[in-house]
Amino acid sequence: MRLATLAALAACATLAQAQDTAREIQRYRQMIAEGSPAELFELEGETLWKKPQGPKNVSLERCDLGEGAGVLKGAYVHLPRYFKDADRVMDLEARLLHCMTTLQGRSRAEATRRVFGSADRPSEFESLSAYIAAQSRGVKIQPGMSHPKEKASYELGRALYFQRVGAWDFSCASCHGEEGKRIRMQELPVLYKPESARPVIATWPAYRVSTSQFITLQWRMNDCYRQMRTPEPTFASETTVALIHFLTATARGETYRGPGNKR
Amino acid sequence: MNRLRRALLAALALGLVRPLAALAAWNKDAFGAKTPADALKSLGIAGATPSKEVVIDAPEIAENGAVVPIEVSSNVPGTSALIVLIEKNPFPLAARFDFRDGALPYAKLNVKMGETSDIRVLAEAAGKYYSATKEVKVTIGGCGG
Amino acid sequence: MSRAALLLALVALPALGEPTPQDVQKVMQHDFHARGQAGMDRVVQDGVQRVCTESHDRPPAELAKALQADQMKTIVYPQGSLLGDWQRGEAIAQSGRGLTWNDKPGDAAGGSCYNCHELSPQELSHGTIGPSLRGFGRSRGASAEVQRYVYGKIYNAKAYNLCSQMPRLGASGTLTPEQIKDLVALLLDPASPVNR
Amino acid sequence: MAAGPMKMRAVLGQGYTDIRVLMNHPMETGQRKDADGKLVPMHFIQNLAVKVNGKTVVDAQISQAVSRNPVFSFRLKGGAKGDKVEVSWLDNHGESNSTEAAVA
Repeated sequence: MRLATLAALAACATLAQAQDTAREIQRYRQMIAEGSPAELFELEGETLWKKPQGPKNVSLERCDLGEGAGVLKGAYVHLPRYFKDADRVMDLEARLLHCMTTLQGRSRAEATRRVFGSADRPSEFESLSAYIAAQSRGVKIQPGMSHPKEKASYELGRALYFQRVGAWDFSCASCHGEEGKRIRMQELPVLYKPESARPVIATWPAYRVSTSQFITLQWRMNDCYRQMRTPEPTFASETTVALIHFLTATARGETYRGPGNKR
Repeated sequence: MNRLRRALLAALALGLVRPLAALAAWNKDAFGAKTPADALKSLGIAGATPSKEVVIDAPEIAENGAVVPIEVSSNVPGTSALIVLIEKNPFPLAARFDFRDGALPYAKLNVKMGETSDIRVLAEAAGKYYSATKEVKVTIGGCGG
Repeated sequence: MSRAALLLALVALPALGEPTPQDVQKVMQHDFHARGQAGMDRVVQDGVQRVCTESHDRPPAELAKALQADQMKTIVYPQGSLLGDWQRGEAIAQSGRGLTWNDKPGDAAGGSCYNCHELSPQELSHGTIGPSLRGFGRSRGASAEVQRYVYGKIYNAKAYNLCSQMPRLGASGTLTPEQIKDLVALLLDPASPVNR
Repeated sequence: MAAGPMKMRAVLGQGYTDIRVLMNHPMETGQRKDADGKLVPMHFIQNLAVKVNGKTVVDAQISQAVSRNPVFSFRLKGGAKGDKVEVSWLDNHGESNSTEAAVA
């Protein structure tokens, strides 16, 4: 009889331990969020926004992120959206690249030589994303959903979410498909459900404590596809923008409170 | 005259008398110590009485040892310093805070932990030391890929 | 119905305006580029990926049975015992390397098992996408038949459950037969921490 | 990034002034290898000082055990709006930086 009780005790100990584990991980996340170096990247982003660059030696201050030339307030949370001048749907990083090539006259090759930075040297897109996203704090997330190309981008994003590809047959839903699932200790939000997508999209882009890097949604798409064992998605391509569009639209209505803080 | 000067320099070297403006000399021996005991010896600390008045707020589980947020404080009256040790780190002494008129004995910081370990905090008050410990489990988060 | 006909029969009519897996594949073929060992062939869906995408991982029974039979034929069993070394198995289960564009083709890959499964009770940081495998061998023993089942499941999980999220670790060339035998030992060997 | 930007916030709380300071610093332990496998030399902040209206109130010695891009919070007894708070650091390479803010 004793053995059975011991086993039972061990079993419920593991169960209790599992719940404690989840609760403690939540506390860990909450504590690191309180002290985030993300603000340091916002400072760096402001410098870059105002810094004349490229053959035309012009800053990005006249870049139209959708709310009018140079308007930052609320710009991030209204992306992705359709831009007539480029005749396509763009997220923040695609739009920044557009302004770098048009306003500043930089070549696409030069501007995208280093789209993802390192702890020692963040990329321009990372610092700029920190600064611009911060200008949307407190504004409700509402990407473009009315233009036919916006609807098509959203539908493409949804289909991509469930497309099983790569050497390991994964889709986004393989990991982000069922409530309460974890990879290692990392909880996996079911991102096609509004209630799960809202807290996530409201806190991206973010400072990642484990690598001391500031990471953007373009990086997130890139790194997820790397782990799905597919070839590499081109930076700011229609695929990446459509996925970001689907996730942002799923989170619409939430008040933006980033840049955030990730493990 | 030089006897006084020599005594003052010696005192300065031992960090007993801090020049008002300059910062405390960084205690190379204590921070270079490889065990908690050696670190405390270099700080001239013989022993400490465990006390609930020394408070450590830290997560029980840290998803990543690179950034472990800890909040340390002391309710022992007259606390003038807080010393933070991470027992299993290659160099256990992580930080020492000296508080002077106007500052509460409190500090919040992010520390690195090589592995699951006890965090030990000592509070100094009127030349006596009080201590508390808390274990933080360090796991590897993420996809490990 | 022949296998080809089965495959062509659309499993689920896409809603109006919703891109088909073929539409998505075309966009990916335009938007992705090869990098390292990750070539563009990997965005072209095979039959299993196509059917699982179209049916949202709930394929019609008859089609699933037929495709699982095909997948079963891909499993190659090495000679003799299928029980390797559980200690090497633990290291393989811990490692997330293998087949990404920054993994060098020659380097040893891992199974990423702890990403989704609980195995040894000592490892707190385990996933929950797959079932817990704790005590797996204790309850099933380590007969030749059970070894064969576990070896096959690791080699090609889709042979047993067509739209399983478990990668085809053998069929995809991720793990060698030797590595799979070590994982079989990790699951079945009484000395393995999984069974203690 | 620019030579270690810093950012500080000093806010009057109930009975104490809450100081939060962020600083950009690699805090290298000397055990990390860079991309091509070379050991990155030790490089970390050793001294940190908090001054209020010119008087040092917190004198800290820290080590490579403090995380990269350090974030510290301190509390000052009482304090009044407009008090000048300055935080400065000195690292093992002799580099230093400081920032100041008025208590809000």
